[in-house]
Amino acid sequence: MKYVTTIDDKEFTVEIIDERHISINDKMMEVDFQSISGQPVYSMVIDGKSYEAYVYEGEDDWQVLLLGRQYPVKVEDEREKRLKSAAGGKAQAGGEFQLKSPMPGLVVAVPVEEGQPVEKGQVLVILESMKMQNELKSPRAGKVERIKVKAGESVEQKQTLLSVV
Amino acid sequence: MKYVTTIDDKEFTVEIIDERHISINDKMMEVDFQSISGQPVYSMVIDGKSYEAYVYEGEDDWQVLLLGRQYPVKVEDEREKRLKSAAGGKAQAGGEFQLKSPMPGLVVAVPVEEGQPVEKGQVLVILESMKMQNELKSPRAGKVERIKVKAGESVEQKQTLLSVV
Amino acid sequence: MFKKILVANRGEIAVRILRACREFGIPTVAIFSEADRNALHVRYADEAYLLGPAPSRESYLRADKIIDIARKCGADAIHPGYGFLAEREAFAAACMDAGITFIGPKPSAIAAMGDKMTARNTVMAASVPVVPGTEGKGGMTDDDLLAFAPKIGFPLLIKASAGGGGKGMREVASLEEMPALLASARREAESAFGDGNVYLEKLVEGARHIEIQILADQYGNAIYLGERDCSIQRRHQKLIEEAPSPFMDEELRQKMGTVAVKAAQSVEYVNAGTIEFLVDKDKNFYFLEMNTRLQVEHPVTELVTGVDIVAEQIRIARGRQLSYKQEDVHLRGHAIECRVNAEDPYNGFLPSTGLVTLSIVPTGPGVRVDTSVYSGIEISPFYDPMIAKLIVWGETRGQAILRMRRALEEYRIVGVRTNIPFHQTMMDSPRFMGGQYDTRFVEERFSMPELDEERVMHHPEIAAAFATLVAHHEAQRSSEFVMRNERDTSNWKWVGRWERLHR
Amino acid sequence: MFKKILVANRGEIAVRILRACREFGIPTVAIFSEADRNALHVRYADEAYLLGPAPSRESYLRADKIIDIARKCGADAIHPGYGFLAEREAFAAACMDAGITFIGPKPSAIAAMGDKMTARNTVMAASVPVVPGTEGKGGMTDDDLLAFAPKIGFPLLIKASAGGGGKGMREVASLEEMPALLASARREAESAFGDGNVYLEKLVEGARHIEIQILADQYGNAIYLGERDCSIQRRHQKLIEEAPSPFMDEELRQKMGTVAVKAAQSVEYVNAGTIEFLVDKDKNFYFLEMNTRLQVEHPVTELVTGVDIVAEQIRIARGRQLSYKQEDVHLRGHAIECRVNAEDPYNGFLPSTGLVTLSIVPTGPGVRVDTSVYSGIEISPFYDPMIAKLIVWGETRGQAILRMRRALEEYRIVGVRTNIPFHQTMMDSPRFMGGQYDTRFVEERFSMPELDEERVMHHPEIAAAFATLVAHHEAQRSSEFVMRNERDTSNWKWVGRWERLHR
Repeated sequence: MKYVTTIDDKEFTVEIIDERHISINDKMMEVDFQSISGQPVYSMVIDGKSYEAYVYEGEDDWQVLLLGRQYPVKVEDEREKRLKSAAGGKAQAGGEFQLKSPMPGLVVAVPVEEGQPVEKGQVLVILESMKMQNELKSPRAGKVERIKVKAGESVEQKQTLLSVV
Repeated sequence: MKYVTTIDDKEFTVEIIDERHISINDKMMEVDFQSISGQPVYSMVIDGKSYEAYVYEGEDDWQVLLLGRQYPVKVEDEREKRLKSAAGGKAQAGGEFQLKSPMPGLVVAVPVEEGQPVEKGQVLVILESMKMQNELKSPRAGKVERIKVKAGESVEQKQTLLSVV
Repeated sequence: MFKKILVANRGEIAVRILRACREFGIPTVAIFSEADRNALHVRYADEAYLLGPAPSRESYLRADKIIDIARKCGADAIHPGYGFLAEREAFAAACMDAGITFIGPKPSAIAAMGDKMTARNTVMAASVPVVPGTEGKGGMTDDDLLAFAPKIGFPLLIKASAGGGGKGMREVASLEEMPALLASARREAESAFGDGNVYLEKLVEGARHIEIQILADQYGNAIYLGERDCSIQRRHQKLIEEAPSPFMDEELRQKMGTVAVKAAQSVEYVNAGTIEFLVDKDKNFYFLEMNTRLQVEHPVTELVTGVDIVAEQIRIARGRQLSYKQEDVHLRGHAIECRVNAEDPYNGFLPSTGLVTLSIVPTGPGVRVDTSVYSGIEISPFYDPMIAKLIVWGETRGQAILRMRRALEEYRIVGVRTNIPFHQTMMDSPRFMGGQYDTRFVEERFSMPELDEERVMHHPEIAAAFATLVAHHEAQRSSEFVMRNERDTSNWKWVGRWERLHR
Repeated sequence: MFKKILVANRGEIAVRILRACREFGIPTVAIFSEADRNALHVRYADEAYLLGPAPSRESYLRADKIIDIARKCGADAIHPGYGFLAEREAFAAACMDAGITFIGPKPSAIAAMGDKMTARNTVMAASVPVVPGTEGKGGMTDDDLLAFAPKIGFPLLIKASAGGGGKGMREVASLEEMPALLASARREAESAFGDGNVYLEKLVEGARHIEIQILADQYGNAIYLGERDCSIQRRHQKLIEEAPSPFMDEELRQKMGTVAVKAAQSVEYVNAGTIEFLVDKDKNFYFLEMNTRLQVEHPVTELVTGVDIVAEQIRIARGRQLSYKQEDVHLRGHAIECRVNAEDPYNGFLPSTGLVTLSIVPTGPGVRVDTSVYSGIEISPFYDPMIAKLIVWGETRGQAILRMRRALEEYRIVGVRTNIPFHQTMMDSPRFMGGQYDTRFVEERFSMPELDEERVMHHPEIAAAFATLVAHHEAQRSSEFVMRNERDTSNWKWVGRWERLHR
């Protein structure tokens, strides 16, 4: 099984050869890969080097926390990737951004209105959790739409609060 | 639901009234009972006192390890117990004792033979595990039968080694 | 000794206090909210009573209920920990009225030091230097504060009168932005302390936050246990503390220690307390406030002095003389504390909640962990995000930093995100290693390297291998879900066992 | 410093050594058997290499493979830990031949002290008192030993020449039972050390086992770090160690310390080592043996002296002078270690193996845990049953005992049975509290109270409630299994969540 794995603009071709071997950019390596306690913490002994990392699944990538550093990693099946790029590359660039609540909490304020243009970094919602007020900011410029909460409401984790289009 | 619970020769009538209440010997108590991390370690707050115990299932009893002391506890459904004692009491006293391996290991020696009479405390099997030689002794006097292992064999945990009748 | 001590708190500090009581052989009482039934403090106490629903106002801030529980169960002393009711004069007074010993200072001392403005006036009268600010009586209106601000000059700080820990604190660069910041500071102060009063203070630039730990008994004996450097802060929340301060010398230590004892004596202080100072680069120091309670970061002082501060608090409250004289206090080695918060350093330090499915704490020589977290506990959104304190001791500051690095790398928490990578980055930072930092360091000169534009990756191919192997495995599992029968023949032996166990 | 250190061991001691290396910033190499892939030492090392199948002879005792791995990966030093190859002269010599530093004494010192009989002759020549026994050259036959035994007198001990830790040791009350005991001792010695040679020794009655920790550098400097009392033993296995010994006074300490240094110097000893003595009730002491390696119980000495013994071992091996002079060594406070073994104290201390599904270690002030166990690790039957060392420090012996009690009560391990209840009982025992014990105490005067005929139950009704609630719940679950649909409406909310999580 062959994958194209990307970190920032670095691309690696990773092939899973068998249970004990992978190749990275055609360099064959011996690998012993284990989950720790059935959790998303993994121990990997690769060509004699011992590493351990948390691997979290993101929206469309993986976050690998390794030796105190976090790496955003995109993994694509090589065949799929080839098909996709043949079909015209990135489809959803610049789509709708849905602001989801990163944690359960209480909405303190929604200092924007529907239809209002916002800058990148502008505060969209103030959420109180763990006794702290947390500002949720817009990741890009755009226009606010579909505000689904108001001040005083409790929200669940991952609940959609509003959209920026 | 009513139970007759016995520790040594002390008998307690324990009634499970609802999720929050039990009675012990007709004394009503408020109880909040929780498993810790889904493990056989339990936290019980009973009339304001906080206790924690390991509860292990034995062959025909429960072993409760509480504040550094272990209690062998027998729990019987009151109705069943009544029926059983009406039917004539203890049925299996003095039955066959099956010596089971308490751990995986290597049989070093079986210093008894089939048909041989043994005393209580006499060594039946010597088993090596964790670099220690462990003597498995007879819990009562009787006669050895059905020896199923010999020196040099590896055994699994709970594997039956021999019987004393 | 006391017959029974009620610990009016939760989390790691409740556990810390319960341990001290147990080590005295004193029976203990825990209190808990509905969110905390499985918390370690409930499990470790001899008795435990439910207070009410999760929000603090309905549970840990219910002074009336707590005193009622203490009375009913026969507790003759209450330890308040930090936060919640620890610095409420009324609570200390109510304990006294109920005939229960409050393990802390007298209500009058709490009152004098608890209102930051009164505190400043009191210590000024004892000729302790203070930071310029609104020194009037409490309860100034927004209009008053806006009028006074230009006299102090910008930048300045809005601070909660009842506060601490950076809650309700705002930095103000200009008069224009001040009204909005006043409103949000009051809102946060109201929510955290039940008191929306705020005051203003000059912002000392390039300052270090250095505090002196005090112990005082009922017989007028008072000593200082050296200093703690708490300059590594973010949004005025302390994140890393160390003792001794790499900035300090013995002469300054003695000078500040003596002034701190004087400040404590100005309010006839009894029990453990901390005098916080700002120290500028020329080693001028200004009284900031006094915390009339046990401090989060007390362990670093314990590790370098050998004094068990909580045990000493209990002895003092019982009417004993101090176990130590000033000349018995010697600093040995170096200690560092990292506050482990359930916050994601890669996502604006937003709080993270959830079920902790695995917790492996670092152990071994020179490592202490004060925590209330274990595999299987839920981190709820109701309370402070600090879930553990990782504290190390070393013969030298260098050894302590190296030890902290290995301990941070060993620490495993799954289920919530933590700021451990922040601490790892800090321990690798040349400025931290050199002791070259002030209270603005984190915000002005520090960032997570991954979030830099020009980031340098150390092990990209290893990260790629991890992600690919996990992704591959997940894909295999999905397809196995379709071809169910083949599941048990999966190559990936690491899937099987744990799942079978918990099936 | 060293470029890379290979740790030729497993379990908690491998972890201990890896931590010391990491705190020096030295890269590390672990080795592991097929049973240990998920062990902590594999996870914590920078590199890790498979040795072979689980049995020690095919893995951790494979000196050839280990040296080969060290060569290939560029390790310039090997730390052997304790057990396995730590006291094999040939291994130390092979390291030297391969140009790799053996972190320990010279092969000649291992040889001199490693064979117990040579050791006795050597120290006797340096006028160190010894216990009477078979002082001839090694390899005596059963016939020789049986002939010699009556000259020593009964009771006596059979001991493994290559041994330590009570393995291959047997106590003999009479000549009649001696042949059978010789056979079983040789068998156990052969299995544990690959060497079935044994010797005889007079059994000193009413004796305490007190040992002196030594450090010596390559320049003839040697110091002692005080004593450890290791008299609490069962089947000649140490279970609890403390420092200082409650039996000791400063005069005896200096006397034994000086003799211990002399014994070490008699073999030109370099690095850390321990001289074991038997001390009778009149404070006469006899040399027992020298352990030419790091000792299991070294942490109690670390806690009372502040010396990091493993770090010092590495420095010495690197050719540094000792960091301490004798006059720098001061004992401060008291430390106790409990060895946590996977053994069931209610079932003849039989070893217990299995998957550890939960491990919650005690933490907080004064507590150190050296362990290789975490939630999710498998305890296999192949190695030593010791899975953790719980070590506490207190200002006084009394405080240390109280702290140990609270730490033992906090410790949770599910999946294997442990001897923690044994330690709890011991900490409550008046004789232990009074320091009134000898090496026979556990076997002759101590038993688990539950196994007594006249047992006293402290909380029978609470135990009854626990068992009944669990039994009731299990019964409910079985019936729910039949009435499947009702499962999710179970009253027992504690069933649900964890299961959903791991489904």
